[in-house]
Amino acid sequence: MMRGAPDSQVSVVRLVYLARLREALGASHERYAVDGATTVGAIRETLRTRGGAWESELAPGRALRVAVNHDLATADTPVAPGDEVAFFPPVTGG
Amino acid sequence: MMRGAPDSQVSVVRLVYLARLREALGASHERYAVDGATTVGAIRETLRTRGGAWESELAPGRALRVAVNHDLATADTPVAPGDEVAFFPPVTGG
Amino acid sequence: MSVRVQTGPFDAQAEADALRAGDLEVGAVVTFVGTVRDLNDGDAVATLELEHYPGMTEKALTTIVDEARARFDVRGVRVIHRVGLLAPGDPIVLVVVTGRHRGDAFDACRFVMDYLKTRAPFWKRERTPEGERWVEARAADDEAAERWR
Amino acid sequence: MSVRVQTGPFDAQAEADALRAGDLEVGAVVTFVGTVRDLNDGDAVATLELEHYPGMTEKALTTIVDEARARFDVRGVRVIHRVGLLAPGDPIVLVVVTGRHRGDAFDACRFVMDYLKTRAPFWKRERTPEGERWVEARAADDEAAERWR
Repeated sequence: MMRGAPDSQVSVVRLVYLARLREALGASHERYAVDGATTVGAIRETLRTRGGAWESELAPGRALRVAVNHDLATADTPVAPGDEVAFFPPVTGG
Repeated sequence: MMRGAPDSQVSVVRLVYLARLREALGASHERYAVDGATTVGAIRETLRTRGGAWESELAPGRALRVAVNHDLATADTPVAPGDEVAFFPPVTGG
Repeated sequence: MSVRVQTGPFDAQAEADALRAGDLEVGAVVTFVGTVRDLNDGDAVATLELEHYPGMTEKALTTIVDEARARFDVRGVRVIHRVGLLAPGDPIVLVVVTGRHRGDAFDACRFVMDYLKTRAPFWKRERTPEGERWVEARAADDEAAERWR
Repeated sequence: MSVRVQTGPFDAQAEADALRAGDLEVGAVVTFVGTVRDLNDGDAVATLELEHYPGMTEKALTTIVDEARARFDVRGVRVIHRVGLLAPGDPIVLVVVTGRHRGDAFDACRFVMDYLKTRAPFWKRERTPEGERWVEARAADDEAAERWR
């Protein structure tokens, strides 16, 4: 990852983890380097390779919701530098 | 009709007319003699023979609701002496 | 007392609060308030007079509430219907249903209104610029009630 | 302002009154209040903490309200959702819909709740005698939302 690199303003996205996922991963957010445009699914796959809780929590079978720039997204949704991508469990409000 | 006859307590029913029907018939209620058990439909037919507004308002094609002792009824519903039979237009509350 | 007919206004919030008071199984409170519109069939409505059939009215409403309680998994049902003279904007009818989950609470509330609209002995008389007239029953109300058969 | 997220309680009656104020075309006001039950999945619930995703929450609720207004013939829609610490009996969420007729008002209110339950970023964390736990999503909520597709 290129945290703090001179081009970080344009080549990173902000990842957000919420609720149970935040606790399981031990992180609420991070800056995440992307090589130009990518997708929600590609980011999820890369995060899984971190192993441990990342691998189990982001496994394909796990019910997970993703929002890109505050809109619900799918694995195919494109992600560009500067975007905010949030991962969270199925919602339980109301 | 046997209004006020000695046996009127057991051989009459109370007829009630409501809303638009009360206005059209010019009557809100009456005591009505019955010869033992009868039905809603039989009473309606007899009332129609009075002619005028009775004939038109109670005609078979007119939408009309009937309640016997405060329960919605049909033409086949039995009516016995002492019952209260109400005729009224389709309801429009709520 | 789950049904009431009255001339005065009702306090929807107080009725809903009373219905769910102390019942911690309640997860859903659905409230319906019907109000007098200022327009009906294209004519301005100045006032509305609601007539009913005393004696039958409360019995009919109780029957509808009992039927709703038998059909749906609900905790409480309350119905208040006003009679007498009303003006546009005035509340006419209140139905409150409490339940454990929202599905049955919504269904029961709607069921009560659909049945009330076709089975409870109330009649509206409108005063418009063209004079007074009895409100005609709407076919849509019959169809709404039929859906529950 | 048709959607709001807040920690404090709401006044359902005041919100419903404000929504229909001055709108004499309104004939139906449907109000839904969701409350904290004292039991979930068989365990006593002492307190409930509601977390949300600030920034997304109001956008998600606004999207749901806009969708309801596009789908149904309604006059006004208002949604208030609480966050933070709540106890059994406390109101969590309010949805008020005003409309000319009850059918669309009921549908829109139910639609907003069904979509909110599956698309608005809120999560409940319960404290029970067995400890704290995140509430699991219910399959019934997914099914309810699917019915509107």
